[in-house]
Amino acid sequence: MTALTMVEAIRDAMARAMEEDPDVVVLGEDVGHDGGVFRATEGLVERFGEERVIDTPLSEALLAGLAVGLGAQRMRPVVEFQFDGFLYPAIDQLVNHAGRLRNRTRGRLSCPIVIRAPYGGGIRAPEHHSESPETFYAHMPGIRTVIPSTPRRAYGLMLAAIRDPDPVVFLEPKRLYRAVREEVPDDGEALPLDQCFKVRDGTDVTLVGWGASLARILEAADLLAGEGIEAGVIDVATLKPLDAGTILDAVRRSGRCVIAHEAPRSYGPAAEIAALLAGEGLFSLLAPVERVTGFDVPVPLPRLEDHYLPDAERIAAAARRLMGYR
Amino acid sequence: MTALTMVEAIRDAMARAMEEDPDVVVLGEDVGHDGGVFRATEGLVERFGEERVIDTPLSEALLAGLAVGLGAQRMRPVVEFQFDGFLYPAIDQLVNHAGRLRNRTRGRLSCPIVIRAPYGGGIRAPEHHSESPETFYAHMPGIRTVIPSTPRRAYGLMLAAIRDPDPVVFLEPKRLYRAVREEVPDDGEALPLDQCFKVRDGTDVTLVGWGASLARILEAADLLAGEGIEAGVIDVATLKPLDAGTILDAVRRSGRCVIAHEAPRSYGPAAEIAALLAGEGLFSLLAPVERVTGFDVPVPLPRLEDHYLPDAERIAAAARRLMGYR
Amino acid sequence: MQQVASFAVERTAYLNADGTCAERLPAFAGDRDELVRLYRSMVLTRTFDAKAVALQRTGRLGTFASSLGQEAVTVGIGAAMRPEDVLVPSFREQGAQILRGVTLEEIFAYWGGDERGSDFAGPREDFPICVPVGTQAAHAAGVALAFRLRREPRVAVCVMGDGATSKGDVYEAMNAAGVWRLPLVFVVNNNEWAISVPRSKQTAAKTLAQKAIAAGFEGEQVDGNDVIAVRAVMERALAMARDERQPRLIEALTYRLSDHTTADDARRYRDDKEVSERWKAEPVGRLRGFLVARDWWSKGDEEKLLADCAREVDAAAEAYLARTGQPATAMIDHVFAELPAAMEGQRAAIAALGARAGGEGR
Amino acid sequence: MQQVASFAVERTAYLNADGTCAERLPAFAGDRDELVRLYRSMVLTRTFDAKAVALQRTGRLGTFASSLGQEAVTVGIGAAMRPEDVLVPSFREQGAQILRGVTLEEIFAYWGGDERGSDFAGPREDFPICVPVGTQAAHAAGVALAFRLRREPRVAVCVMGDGATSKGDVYEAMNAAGVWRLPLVFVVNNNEWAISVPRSKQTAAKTLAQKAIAAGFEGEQVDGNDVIAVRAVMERALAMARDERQPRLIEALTYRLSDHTTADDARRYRDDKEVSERWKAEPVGRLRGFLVARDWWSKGDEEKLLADCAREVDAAAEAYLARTGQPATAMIDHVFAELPAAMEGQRAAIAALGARAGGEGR
Ligand SMILES: Cc1ncc(C[n+]2csc(CCOP(=O)(O)OP(=O)(O)O)c2C)c(N)n1
Ligand SMILES: Cc1ncc(C[n+]2csc(CCOP(=O)(O)OP(=O)(O)O)c2C)c(N)n1
Ligand SMILES: [Mg+2]
Ligand SMILES: [Mg+2]
Repeated sequence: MTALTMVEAIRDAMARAMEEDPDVVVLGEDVGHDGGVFRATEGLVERFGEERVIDTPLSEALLAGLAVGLGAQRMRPVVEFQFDGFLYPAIDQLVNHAGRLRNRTRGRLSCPIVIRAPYGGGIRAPEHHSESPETFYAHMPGIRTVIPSTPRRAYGLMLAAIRDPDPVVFLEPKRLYRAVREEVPDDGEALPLDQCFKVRDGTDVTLVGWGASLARILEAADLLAGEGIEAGVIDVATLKPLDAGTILDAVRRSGRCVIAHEAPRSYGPAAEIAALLAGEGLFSLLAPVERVTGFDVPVPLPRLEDHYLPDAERIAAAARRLMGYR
Repeated sequence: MTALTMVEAIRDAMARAMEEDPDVVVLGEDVGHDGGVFRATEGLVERFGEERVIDTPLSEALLAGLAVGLGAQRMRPVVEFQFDGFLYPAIDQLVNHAGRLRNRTRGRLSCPIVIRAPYGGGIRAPEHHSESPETFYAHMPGIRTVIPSTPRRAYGLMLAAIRDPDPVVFLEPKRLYRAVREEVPDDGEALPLDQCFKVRDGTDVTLVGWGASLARILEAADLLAGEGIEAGVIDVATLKPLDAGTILDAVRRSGRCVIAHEAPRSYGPAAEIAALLAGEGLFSLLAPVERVTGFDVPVPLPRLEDHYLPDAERIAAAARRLMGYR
Repeated sequence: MQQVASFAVERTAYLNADGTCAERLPAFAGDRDELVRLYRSMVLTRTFDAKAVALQRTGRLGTFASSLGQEAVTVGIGAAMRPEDVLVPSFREQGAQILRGVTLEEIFAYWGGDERGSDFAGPREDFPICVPVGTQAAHAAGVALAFRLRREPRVAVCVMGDGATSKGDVYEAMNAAGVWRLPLVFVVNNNEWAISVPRSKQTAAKTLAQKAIAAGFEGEQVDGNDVIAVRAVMERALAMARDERQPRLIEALTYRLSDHTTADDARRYRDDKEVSERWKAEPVGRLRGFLVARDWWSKGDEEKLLADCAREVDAAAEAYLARTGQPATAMIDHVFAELPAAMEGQRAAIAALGARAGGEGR
Repeated sequence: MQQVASFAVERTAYLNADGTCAERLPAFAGDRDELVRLYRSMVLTRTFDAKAVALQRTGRLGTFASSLGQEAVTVGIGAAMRPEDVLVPSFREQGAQILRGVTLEEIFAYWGGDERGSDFAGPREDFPICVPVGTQAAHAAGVALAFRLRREPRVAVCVMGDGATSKGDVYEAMNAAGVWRLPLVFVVNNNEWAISVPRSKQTAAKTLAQKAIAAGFEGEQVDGNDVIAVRAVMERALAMARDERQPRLIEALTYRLSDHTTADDARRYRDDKEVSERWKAEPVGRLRGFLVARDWWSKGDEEKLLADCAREVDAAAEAYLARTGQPATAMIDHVFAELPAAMEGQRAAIAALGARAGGEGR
């Protein structure tokens, strides 16, 4: 067994699901012989043929709508969108159909589909290639939103997403696609779709994040450890439905919480977690909840991108501020 | 001067803006001789002609993209979308273009447009006609999100939205279109686009909302007053940019806050306000922040709709719970 | 300059407005029983529509979209499809739905604001009514793609209005159908109006059938007030889709004699004269004329049929009105296959709201 | 059955691949200066593209989309447009942009990740590069609608790739252009590939020009490697749009000789042989052949031109590389006309981040 990158782990999970279940098909722009622009589907067309790995016309609204039709026929399409910034035309189908087909037919038809897209910044990509739109999907009823942060979690969560009987939006932090390698046994073991991962223990402050921010958070935790501050770290890989319990438990012990993400701040995903703490978690809080996020501006082009993306220093600084409260 | 309904007040504001500025044009499906399905544009085509009140083909993505092109040419399109549930195809253009044209050209081109749509539930409408999608717009950089709750505020905010040099999403609570009448002088006075309205004084608990929920909140405040609980009420008519100061000030005095909206709960708009309180407002809180919201389900068809929409009783109950904390 | 491609659009029609024939009829038109089936379905649909409008007017149904004047389109579709085909309708195809086994009570329930109306006991794989205009086209493409991948001899039929042809998602679905040669028939119910927007303001295309040219397959027109013609072109299109994987677009030329929906008042934007003129070409009287001319239909047959239809529709309406409500928790119990743990609190809150309101919903 | 409509698509070409002529040439082709202008622009564009690729390969530019082999399309467009017209490009039209006065330095800056590259000093109303495929079509319709409402004799030109023709928003914009008779010319740069997806997997339509039929106006093909032909059909289309309010779709047949972008490796999905075959028809050599055959171009002219272009491009590259960065706060200062009070805190935070990083951004 060799260590895999995240993109390889995702590919392994898709391949395994395709082996297991003939109803699993992969669709998207350039997913065939090109193997996808990030090579997530590399080798799949050679292995499973053009009828199961389907290059589509350049039509994102279609991609989502096709998936609804395929899903209603009990197929399990795994649909690749090329970049985060090109997922928006799919929103109409996702919110108006995918997320409610089961409900509106009282279970007669359903939508066992996976919507995959690379997402987030940090790779000096062109305009519209560095978006963090997770809030849009996490706010939609009837849809799960999943964001892995390591190769292993990507493998297990992708398998779970494909096997899940309902629609899953699966956002893949492109900055992590090849950033690290990890042993990923291709054992067919799925991970639960509604549990946060406790990544690091520490009861001075709880750092919460997902996707590419998680690596920044872990760096921050190291910085803080050097200063004698023990930070616990939670990976909210399954944003929706949100595993509130794990977060509340941790903050009950630490009394302090920093949430980090790349998405714009206002009405962004950290707000939900902060709201949870302002509600059920209120009396555990020793200090204000800090959100370390992107700003309420379009993600800048590469030259200014580093000033936009939350980094370890910003996260650590927020944690230090919280340590001032007891 | 006769008292106007909200839909009449919006019409007056549009007519006035069209009088004032020849660059203001109205576009949308059925906005011409039909006067719009809610009659918001009634009489405008007769008054301003078919070149300024333009019936469009049935193409919502087009509507938003057209507005971007018109805006770049310094026109001021006011675009009607027929219902909340049909705005989703416009998201791509709003987030990828309208909200960033000024920024990406460093001010060379801009987007002085208004996107109008009736929104929300409570009128026993067909499927997809009762959505509360404000979070989507409030989360987009570069876009203002405005929701009036009275005829007068609708008039002043609509005028401000049209005159504003940047894009505004203007959601009109359809349940309030004809619910009440109010004196609305057609005086051309705009209201500020970044200030909450303090609607009722009261320092036991602060009730926060917008749109149709505001009427429910005021009912709740009456119920509470009958029980000796003095509730202050804030109308967050301008969701984005959010006037945090007014909300924080009020909660600083009351120590208790209930936020009500029809949108689904998770990652919904109340979360932003709760997050604000969990951050800057933390030490004023005597009690957990309560969110009284729609559920994480598609808005039910009319038969179950009443169980979905927050009502005065739910809001009052939340406030009462908070009064248990001191 | 060199010509590199050329295209044509043809139109099929058999019956004149007075019930006489313009062309040689297709074989099935020699079968009285089949024509009577079509006639009966159109009359039942019209009876149903009238009842639904009446229920709405008296506050016992929600907003409703009548298919008055367009029964030949929807019945022609339903009559030509096989049970194993899949109908992907918009919101005005009750005629086709009824022929395929959706019950009148279910259709009432849907428009009455009850999700159970889309849980058809009959055609289990048909799509429910689609309100966001044109969004169903991609679903039909997905269904047809599934048929193709599984090598099933089934066809998806996607119905939409003239207004829907302006939607980009419809075009995207057509383009996919063309390039993948999907077993998919698109039917455009061109009733000349999209609420208040006339066909002429919707597109400059001379025909709506030619929209298919952009997608690389053929489009044709049919007289949509001639149920024999609709059934005939549908049958041909279904066979070509099924056997030769040729998608097709059929533009049925008809007219919306009613308001857009019960929430609309068409007198605001169109002339009553236009409407009364178009009554002359309506499809039910036309087929009756044909049947009567062949001596296949009598006054007695007509009276009996009207009475039967009224009885059937009234019975369905009563069953609909007598339905018990769903519990409040029904709104959350079908969102996911299994309720996620994170939603249990919300479910309890909904149950409490239901209890507060005294048990089940309306 | 009765034929109710028919359509045809024609193709225009003048120059053969060897520079000889197939047809009588348009008038402007008798003007050496104009042809040399076109030639020069194509060579400059190609030189620019090569430099941009080189800068990217050495880490001094971001991802870049070369127009290698497609210079005749983009130069033909730029040459035919008037200054007051508005170009609404996709991301491969540097040739047209350069002719319209966007500076090479600005184009470098854009691809170098600096928003100031879209703040053209030159054509102030032209749209910036558009990355989300096809989304620019509706902008062009909006611009053309503004021209129409203000009765300005200006035309919007919207350029897109073959892949973009599959997008629904493109169709919606075309449909609007048709029904409102907008002064709008759509140009499809059919370079046969959309990243790895060949034209044949994009649509079953025999031509992309016929996409216009769905929208009710005319489409035509042109040899996109023949700059004389492109300029000629563009000129005609612009005149018809300007004077007769007739929108038009021009499909320019060319080939993407480069990778899709610098982030792509086309050998993964297409045969090198196909590419070398298509080099034979590339546009620059073709026009040179024509000029040389007329004795309008010498070896000395060529050497001088190449040197001039290299010098111009190098100078622009150096100016680009020497540019000072923007302050971090530039990311927030242009979002709204005036910074909303609610964003002042964020601006301060960004300023602090900028200071932390030692002043201005890269
Ligand atoms: C995407 C979308 N936009 C707007 C509406 C509102 N609306 C409902 S029906 C209709 C007109 C539809 O016209 P057409 O497609 O011709 O169908 P018809 O109603 O005539 O059968 C409109 C605009 C909608 N349901 N969906
Ligand atoms: C809406 C959207 N989807 C996907 C992409 C990613 N992408 C960039 S270019 C491209 C192919 C475009 O092909 P074509 O329209 O033929 O233009 P070309 O690149 O050949 O000039 C794709 C899929 C995008 N930019 N926008
Ligand atoms: Mg219609
Ligand atoms: Mg191409």
